[in-house]
Amino acid sequence: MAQFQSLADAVRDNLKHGDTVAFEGFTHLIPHAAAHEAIRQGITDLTLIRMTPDIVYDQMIGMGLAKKVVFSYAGNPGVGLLRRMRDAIENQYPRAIETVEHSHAAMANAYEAGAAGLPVAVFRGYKGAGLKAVNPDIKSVICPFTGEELAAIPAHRADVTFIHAQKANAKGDVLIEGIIGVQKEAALAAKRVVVTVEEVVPDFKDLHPNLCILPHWTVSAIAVVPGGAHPSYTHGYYARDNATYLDWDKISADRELFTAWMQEHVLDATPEVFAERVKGL
Amino acid sequence: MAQFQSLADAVRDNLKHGDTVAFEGFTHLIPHAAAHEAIRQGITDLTLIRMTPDIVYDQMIGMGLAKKVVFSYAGNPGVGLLRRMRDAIENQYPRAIETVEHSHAAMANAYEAGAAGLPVAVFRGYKGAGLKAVNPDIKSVICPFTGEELAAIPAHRADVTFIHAQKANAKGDVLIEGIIGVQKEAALAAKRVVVTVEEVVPDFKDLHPNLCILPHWTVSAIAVVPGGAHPSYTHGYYARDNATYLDWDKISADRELFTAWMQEHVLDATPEVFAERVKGL
Amino acid sequence: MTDFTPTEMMTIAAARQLTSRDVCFVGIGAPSAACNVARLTHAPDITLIYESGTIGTAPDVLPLSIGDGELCETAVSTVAVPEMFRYWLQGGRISIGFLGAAQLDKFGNINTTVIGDYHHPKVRLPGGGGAPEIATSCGEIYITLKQATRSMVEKIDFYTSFGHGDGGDHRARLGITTKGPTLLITDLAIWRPDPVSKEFTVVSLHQGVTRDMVQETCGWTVRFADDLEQTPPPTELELTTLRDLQARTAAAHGGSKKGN
Amino acid sequence: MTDFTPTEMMTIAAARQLTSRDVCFVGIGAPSAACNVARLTHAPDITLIYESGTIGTAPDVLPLSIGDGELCETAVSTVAVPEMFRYWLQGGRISIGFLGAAQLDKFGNINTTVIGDYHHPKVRLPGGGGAPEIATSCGEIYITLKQATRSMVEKIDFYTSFGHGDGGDHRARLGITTKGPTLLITDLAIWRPDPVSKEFTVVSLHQGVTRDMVQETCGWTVRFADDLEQTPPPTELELTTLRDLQARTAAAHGGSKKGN
Repeated sequence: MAQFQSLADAVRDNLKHGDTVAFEGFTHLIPHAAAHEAIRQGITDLTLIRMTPDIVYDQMIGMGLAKKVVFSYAGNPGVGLLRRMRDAIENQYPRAIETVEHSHAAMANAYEAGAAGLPVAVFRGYKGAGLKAVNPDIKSVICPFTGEELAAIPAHRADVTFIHAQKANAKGDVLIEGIIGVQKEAALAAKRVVVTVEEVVPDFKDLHPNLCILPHWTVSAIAVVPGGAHPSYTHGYYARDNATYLDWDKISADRELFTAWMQEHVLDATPEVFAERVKGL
Repeated sequence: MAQFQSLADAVRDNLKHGDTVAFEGFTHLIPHAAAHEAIRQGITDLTLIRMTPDIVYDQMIGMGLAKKVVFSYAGNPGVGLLRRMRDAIENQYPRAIETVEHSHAAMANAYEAGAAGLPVAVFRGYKGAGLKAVNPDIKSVICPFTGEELAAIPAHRADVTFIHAQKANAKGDVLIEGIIGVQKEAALAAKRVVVTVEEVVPDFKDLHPNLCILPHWTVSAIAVVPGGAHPSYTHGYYARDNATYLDWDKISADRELFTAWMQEHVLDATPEVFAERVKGL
Repeated sequence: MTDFTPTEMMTIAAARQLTSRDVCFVGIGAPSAACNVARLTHAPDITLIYESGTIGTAPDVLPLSIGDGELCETAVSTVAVPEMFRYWLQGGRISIGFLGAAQLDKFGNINTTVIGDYHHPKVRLPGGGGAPEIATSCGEIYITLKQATRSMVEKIDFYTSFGHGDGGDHRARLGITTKGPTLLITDLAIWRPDPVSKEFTVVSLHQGVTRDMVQETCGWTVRFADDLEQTPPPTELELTTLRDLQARTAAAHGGSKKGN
Repeated sequence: MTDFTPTEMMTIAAARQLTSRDVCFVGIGAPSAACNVARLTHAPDITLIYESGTIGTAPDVLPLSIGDGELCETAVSTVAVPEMFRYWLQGGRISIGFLGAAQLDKFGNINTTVIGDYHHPKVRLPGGGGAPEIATSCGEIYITLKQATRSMVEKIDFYTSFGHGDGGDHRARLGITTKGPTLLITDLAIWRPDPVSKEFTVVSLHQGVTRDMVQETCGWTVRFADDLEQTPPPTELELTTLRDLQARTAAAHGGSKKGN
């Protein structure tokens, strides 16, 4: 049952040291504010699941929160590499991290299987691909009708999933629209779900019947954080801050610059600053 | 590429004797007009796939078009039995039909797997159920991670799928809304797709981005048939004709009454009568 | 409290078992009536799901089919049917599934498929629809049924959906992790499975019903609980709510239409 | 026709290969530019799909990421990512997939994962993203790449996505039914696989490019077609369309923002 909480309380009640957690959002609706709160609370030894770790996990990894990352594309989309994640993998800085690497198709299927309550995702994938040799989680099943060998990987079942969404209504039903990504699957695949939203509206009466909605009874906590996706974006509210993605390449390239940036913009900040950041976008 | 055609041409060009065909629509949007056209054209030896055969297949079976039916619920929803289908199974009248029986979950998964280009649908199903013993298409795969035995059935891959939808735009993109059922999956799982629509509009510019749409390049033919779902319904256009569903119980109970009804309302009719039938609904 | 029929008692007894916290997979008929009476009386926040994909519906009128338009119009969200069966049912998000039966045995196994041999049936019934997976994926199963020796039988002709099998831990032995049938509500009584044997046992008789009446309309030897209770009769509110719902429904679905 | 850069020639040569009947899975960078130039010139009805779920997009500006807002705003439909990978990519509905490469070998196998050993990499690259399944589920694969001996190598460090493997019928032997890489467009030339060996062969040199220039920037011994052609230089329309697109893009994405 959805509880309306402050972001600090929602994170504190739902994310524990050592948890397996997904902060999802495919380019759109990445829950940056929630990740910053996790960083402020210093919750560590996390297993982080995300298709594209993006800036959000580059920051968490750079701050030493992650012990393991499950992912499929470790780039800064359209810009280049994720330099804090690279530093962790190549130089074990600030700590060594374990990686479990998949393809996008595999990750999407693993969330789908998790939402579907299955232990395994079955799909046509990884044919001739090198990941099969380095990721022991990639196995196969044989189609009993055609004999075709299909890829099989474990379903994602996070302890908690964090997402950002446009709106909740007063009951706590949550609306996601635009590029909806894998958020519904990531949410339904997790034991607990925390949603940051741009705003709360009384009801969803005039919405189209087929929109992507998480009913209130599938959600653990909702925190209102206007701008909470920045520098990602919220369709209908503000645009992607592409300049910040470009800037991140420089900030993340230097350990000291990164540390200073995180101190100023995350550790010494509050969720309220996000509303300011998206003004004019 | 979607071609705009008359219903007669669309059926003639896409449905052949001996085809495997799905007329889908879950209570809502059942393509009755298209089925009537198939009956008028006397296309036989069909393998009919549908979750609930409903009145639409009761009529096709009663007219002797089907050699095989793949289904999961052979009832007149909310009313009772499908009497023409029963007569075919129990008394081989007007001809013997082969049946392949599944559960709803299995049928939905088989369409999904077909749309996904997989040979097999894998799900948790049929545990302790009798259908496993009488349907040789129900097999299993073992999860390579947990050892759990999961049900496996062949994906649906129809030669042609018929659906009814609210609208097409001038390019031939098709909009389905309301109870969307398995139509997207049934369409994407088939080699050819024929869509009857209530109307054609110039474009879909102001529609919500996440609606269920089949892009024009996934559709073979579109025929405009206002009322074409009757006595099923079209959300936003007309309501379900529940009285006709109730009446069907009597009409279908008697072979001669059925034959006379089909002669008058189907064989001697045209697609244009559907618009008349939904007036006032 | 006025007079009431056994079917009304059955529906209302079922409604009482539901709470605002429940997420119900609703079938047509008595379950639909029971769930909506609950919603309109003591369980306003109950979540009703019909397998047409409508989640959180609040129809003003009982649907004739599980896909009537009003279910979608009043739903919190309407999803595709594959999603319904994968994310919502198989995903373990339904707390209570309702099932009816053409034939039921004392362990809650259900037949709605055929009377007689499957390949040469005496009567071909509609079949399972969603039942095979409802029976195993919902947290627990409530069964509603009008008693008759024809339907409550020692041995069913076909296992459309699995209840407790041969009883005891048969579900667990098949790897099924949900509870299965935990409640049978008939027009005469409320039954619950014995904790160990899983055989349905009468725990409460509806008003005016005797043990003999239950036994005479049941095809197996009935077990009665030691502390047999009496089902409280419908309250004025319950009965009015149910009858108003049914009156609205009858008006909406109409009878035979002119023409066509 | 004005002056043009090798990268512009590469983008325009790729654009020319596309038609209004194609359904393209578009990556960021040169593929995105090529696909949109095609759409804005000779292939107005081409269907562009980005893996963020946006189907049939027509952005006015090149997206910085595959999930930029404009892709959704101009799309025919935006679907969930699992659906994108299951129904659209795996479902075999994409005719052409574009891939880039950090390392490429002469059989079209691609590495974008690591330089050096996987477990102890010299350079950890972003990885495959959608590439492993794009490479095997799309009807055919077009590769765009700026030539360099560092990137066009005899042996790649990691098989992020499979091209023709060791050449010949290697794809078929793995049960892959799609064509794989059928075209390589670099800043210097157009390459196609030999019909039998599947080794990439230069079939057309861009204007002003010599065989030596191609060989000097390629890490394997280059094969040239007997009937080597010359790529027609960009037309005024092509070049203007590309440059306008890039100017709009630069203006939209801006540079470093004040504050924050």
